[in-house]
Amino acid sequence: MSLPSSIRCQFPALQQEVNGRPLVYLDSAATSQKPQRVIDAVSNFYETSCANVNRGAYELGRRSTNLYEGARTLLQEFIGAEHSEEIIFTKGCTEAINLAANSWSAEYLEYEDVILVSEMEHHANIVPWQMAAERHGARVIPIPVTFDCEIDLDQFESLLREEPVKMVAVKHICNATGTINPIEQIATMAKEAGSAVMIDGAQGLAHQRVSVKDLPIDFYAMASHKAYGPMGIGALYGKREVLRELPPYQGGGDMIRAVSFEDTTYRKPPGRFEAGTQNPADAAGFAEALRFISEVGVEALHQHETEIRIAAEKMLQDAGADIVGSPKEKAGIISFVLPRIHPHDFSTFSDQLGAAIRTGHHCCMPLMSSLGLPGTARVSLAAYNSIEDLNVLIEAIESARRIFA
Amino acid sequence: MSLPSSIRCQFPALQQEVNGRPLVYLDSAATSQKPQRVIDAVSNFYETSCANVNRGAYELGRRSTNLYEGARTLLQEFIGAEHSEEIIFTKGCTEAINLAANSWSAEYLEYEDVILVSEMEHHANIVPWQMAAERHGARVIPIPVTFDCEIDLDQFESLLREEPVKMVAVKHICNATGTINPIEQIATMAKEAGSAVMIDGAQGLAHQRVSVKDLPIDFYAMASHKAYGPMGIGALYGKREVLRELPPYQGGGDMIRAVSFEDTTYRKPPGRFEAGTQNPADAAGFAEALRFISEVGVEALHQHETEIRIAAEKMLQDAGADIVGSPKEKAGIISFVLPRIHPHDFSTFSDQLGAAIRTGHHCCMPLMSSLGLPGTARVSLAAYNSIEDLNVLIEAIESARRIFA
Amino acid sequence: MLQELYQEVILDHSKSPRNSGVIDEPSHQAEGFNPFCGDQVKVMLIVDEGLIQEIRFSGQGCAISQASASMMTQAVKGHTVAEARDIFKTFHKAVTEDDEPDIDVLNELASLCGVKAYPSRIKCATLAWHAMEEALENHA
Amino acid sequence: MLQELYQEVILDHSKSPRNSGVIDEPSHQAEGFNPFCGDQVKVMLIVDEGLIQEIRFSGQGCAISQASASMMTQAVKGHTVAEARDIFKTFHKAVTEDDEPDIDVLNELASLCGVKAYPSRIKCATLAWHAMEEALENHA
Ligand SMILES: Cc1ncc(COP(=O)(O)O)c(C=O)c1O
Ligand SMILES: Cc1ncc(COP(=O)(O)O)c(C=O)c1O
Repeated sequence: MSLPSSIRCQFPALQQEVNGRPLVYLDSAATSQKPQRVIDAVSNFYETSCANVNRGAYELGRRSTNLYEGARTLLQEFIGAEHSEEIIFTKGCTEAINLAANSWSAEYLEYEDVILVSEMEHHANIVPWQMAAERHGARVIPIPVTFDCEIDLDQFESLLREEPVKMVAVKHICNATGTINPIEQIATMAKEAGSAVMIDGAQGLAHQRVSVKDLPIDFYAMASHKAYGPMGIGALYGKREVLRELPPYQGGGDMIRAVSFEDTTYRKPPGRFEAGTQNPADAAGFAEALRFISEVGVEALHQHETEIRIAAEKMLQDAGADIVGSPKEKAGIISFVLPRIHPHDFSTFSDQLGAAIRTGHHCCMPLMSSLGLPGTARVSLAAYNSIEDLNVLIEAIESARRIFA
Repeated sequence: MSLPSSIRCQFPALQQEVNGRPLVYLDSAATSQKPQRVIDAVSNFYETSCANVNRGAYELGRRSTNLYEGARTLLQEFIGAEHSEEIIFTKGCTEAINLAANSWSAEYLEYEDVILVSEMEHHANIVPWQMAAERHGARVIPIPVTFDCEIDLDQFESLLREEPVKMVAVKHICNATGTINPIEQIATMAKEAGSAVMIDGAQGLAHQRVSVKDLPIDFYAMASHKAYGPMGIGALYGKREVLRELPPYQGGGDMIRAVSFEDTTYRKPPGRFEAGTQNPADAAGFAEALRFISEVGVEALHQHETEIRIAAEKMLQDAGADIVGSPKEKAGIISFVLPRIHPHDFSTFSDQLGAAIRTGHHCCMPLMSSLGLPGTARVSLAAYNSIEDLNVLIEAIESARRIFA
Repeated sequence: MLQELYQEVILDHSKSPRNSGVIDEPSHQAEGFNPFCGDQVKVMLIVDEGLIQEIRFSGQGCAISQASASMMTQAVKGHTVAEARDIFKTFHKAVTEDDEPDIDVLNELASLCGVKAYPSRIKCATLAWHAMEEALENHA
Repeated sequence: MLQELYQEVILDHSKSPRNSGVIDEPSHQAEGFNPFCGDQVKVMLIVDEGLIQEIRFSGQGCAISQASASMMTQAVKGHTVAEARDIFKTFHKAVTEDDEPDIDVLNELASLCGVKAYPSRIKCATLAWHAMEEALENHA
């Protein structure tokens, strides 16, 4: 592998046994494990700097504000944003998309407008748009996905031509199939048709380098916990000119300029969109996770995951599994089905051997029904995996086959 | 004091010096410090049980689900709710109020309806109602506050008589003045007038026992970080019959029953209101904080804080400070002003001596303008404080007076 | 040890489910969803004078949920609605509590008790039952 | 050491602020808010042919923000808009960067450099200046 196996030692959760077998964690697309340094960054915040941010009249408040704003600047640089005020912290990727769907729609979405959402989207990038469409009388139309599990660009093009499209919402990397979507091309096509663009970057952050300032997109949504960071924090990137025009999302402390019963006014972005007590504890952990990723290198991570993925796909196929989808560009995610063995049954076999995989619809019900599948078993890879991890899965397939064949 | 001084040893952040002086933390109403056991509960989650909840096809997933649902049950018992499904986890108290204001208003709020909000509310319990009122064409009317900083119950009664009031939003304990509001009486009056009731319990949780099943309220909103728990999590309590009727707030994974482009259906509460990846890490910490509070005892905490508060008020008055408000029932919070010394200037003096106090409007701008004050200095107490902590403040007053007198 | 979970009788029912299919004009019906794995089952009944005359199910799911649905239809068909509810109670206890299962009532259904050792699979075993219960509360 | 932050001249300006009050018909005005402490200041100007003829401020704030507003009005009155902006630039550098302040331009304003050691107070020192800058961009 291209990454040293010592990386695994940095992850305390991976040093344990489960059901009498060493834990093999193959569900990083759900949430990644956290290196010790990230866990320590969070504890360390509570042990030394615990105070609310932006109220820096005392030393602890200044420390927490510096950690919080430092995390914002780090994330800005990490994703190549031009201004730190383009980074809004949220509690996760889902909230980031809801925020955008809500505030953007309030400003721009009108009766009968069209929102194009790819058929492979995660529910987090479908349901908020359905809700916004319902509020404003607009329509959500799916962009079909090919049998290879790629977005059908021809059909996308004709949808763009025919409809007055106001928003195109597409994921960067598909959590169910590993497809890396050509977001630059999709965004360029959308912009030419006059549409805004939301990229769901939940699976992108730790796996593909982005430079959002060079992409013709309006929003990029992210989650810390899928990128070696703590739970409870995520972020929305929004282009400065776009954010400036949008009304707030949640109301409360920290997002206001002045409150009165006659007239309440709001701060400029990003403050306007960050109501309530901020979360500097998890921001500090998120920042540490970004440092971890930068030190290992996003490209090295992708190469490491790709090497394992390619070997794993072969092993799985040799063991009789059908791999779902064959996109040209693919991240370290493999969905597969086993003839005559329901994924849910299979997961009990792998669990018995200490392997954590995900089975089901992966929050992509429309994709599953378009593929005609009740669900799949999914392996998703990260820095700490090695090809040996896959041996356990093959063992589980054999043991399940003994019962179901 | 009624609490042993050894409690302080459990808080690692308090074992440090700031500006060459031992840290004296007097800003617990902003965020409380966390005992080691809470910090460890969060780390421990990441080190042993890190996985998404509700996807329990493998061991780590079962552990995280048990921790998460265990925290829900614990909070249910802690606040005396009848059903665990009445507890919705949010990222904080502000989000809890926004969720309620949004979903409740979508179902019930109509043109020209009235929402009564006390003049002493935190911005988090004003702005979401203003936003909801704007969406639905309703009106937000303030309930006046007396010079003692109590809600004016006579005026409240006449407001209830005259207006078609649909919602009464009031805080349990005032973060600016320490006032403990008679929430049972207020809620009973509101219910008699046919109104729903939101209690902002941000300052209540760790300081006053509640039994929500015995209160005629619809919602009670809470924050973990103000109750010895981690940041990034809070909760909304909603009565079962009420929650069942409400539409979802955010859309995404975990809150759906089934998603399709034709028809998306939602889960029952609480799932319906918890979109996206849950936060079991901070839920585990929140649960540990509730255990800490239960072991010390809410009554013992209140007594401890009250003893210090009464002694502190005398010391401050002797040093020339004017205490803001004199409500009959008061928590361990003191707002004061110093003649000829602006609170913001004063905070620099106390910071120099290692004391962390809050100055400003405490996110209660309408209250400050009704009191005719630009802001106050505020001391807020918790388990780890002692009357000795106040000596530093008196020292700061003397040193500020030498310059400003 | 997974042999205990996947006993022969369970595999048999899941491979050749009894009473699978649809009823054109059911008197009662409901759908069960497991939002976490996507399993879904529809239960249709014809109830006449309190008696379950006919019961069928359709849908997708793992071996446990299919076998449980199949055995359920056999267990309740010809029984009264009240009896069917009682059987569910006994079954529910058997797959969630530690007491000895009541074999006399459960018969083949007792083979599903193995899920107790796999908490995340209990929902699979009870999915169709919850749908039946809901169906009996609603009407068609 | 707080004597250095609160120098005599600052206390003097904060106790008896110069040019405090309102201008009835300003040509330019803007409000500055510090949402975190609630400090607020309104700056009104009469600008004629690029020259700041009159400037006043009103509002509430700590000693630092009041003194800074007061000194600001003295520093820019009678200057051109372009000069006023330059003075702000020099002042801003002086209270945020480590270089020696330009005493020739700043005069009394140099007394505010002490805030550098108290980062949370820098916003107090620049509040009125930002309001003036905004006023000069808008019109009345
Ligand atoms: C593609 C994709 N989008 C959005 C989400 C939602 O992210 P979060 O759960 O952090 O809100 C996920 C993960 O659950 C995902 O894989
Ligand atoms: C009375 C009151 N309500 C609401 C809030 C908001 O809580 P949070 O910051 O956790 O969202 C606070 C604290 O900031 C508060 O003191």
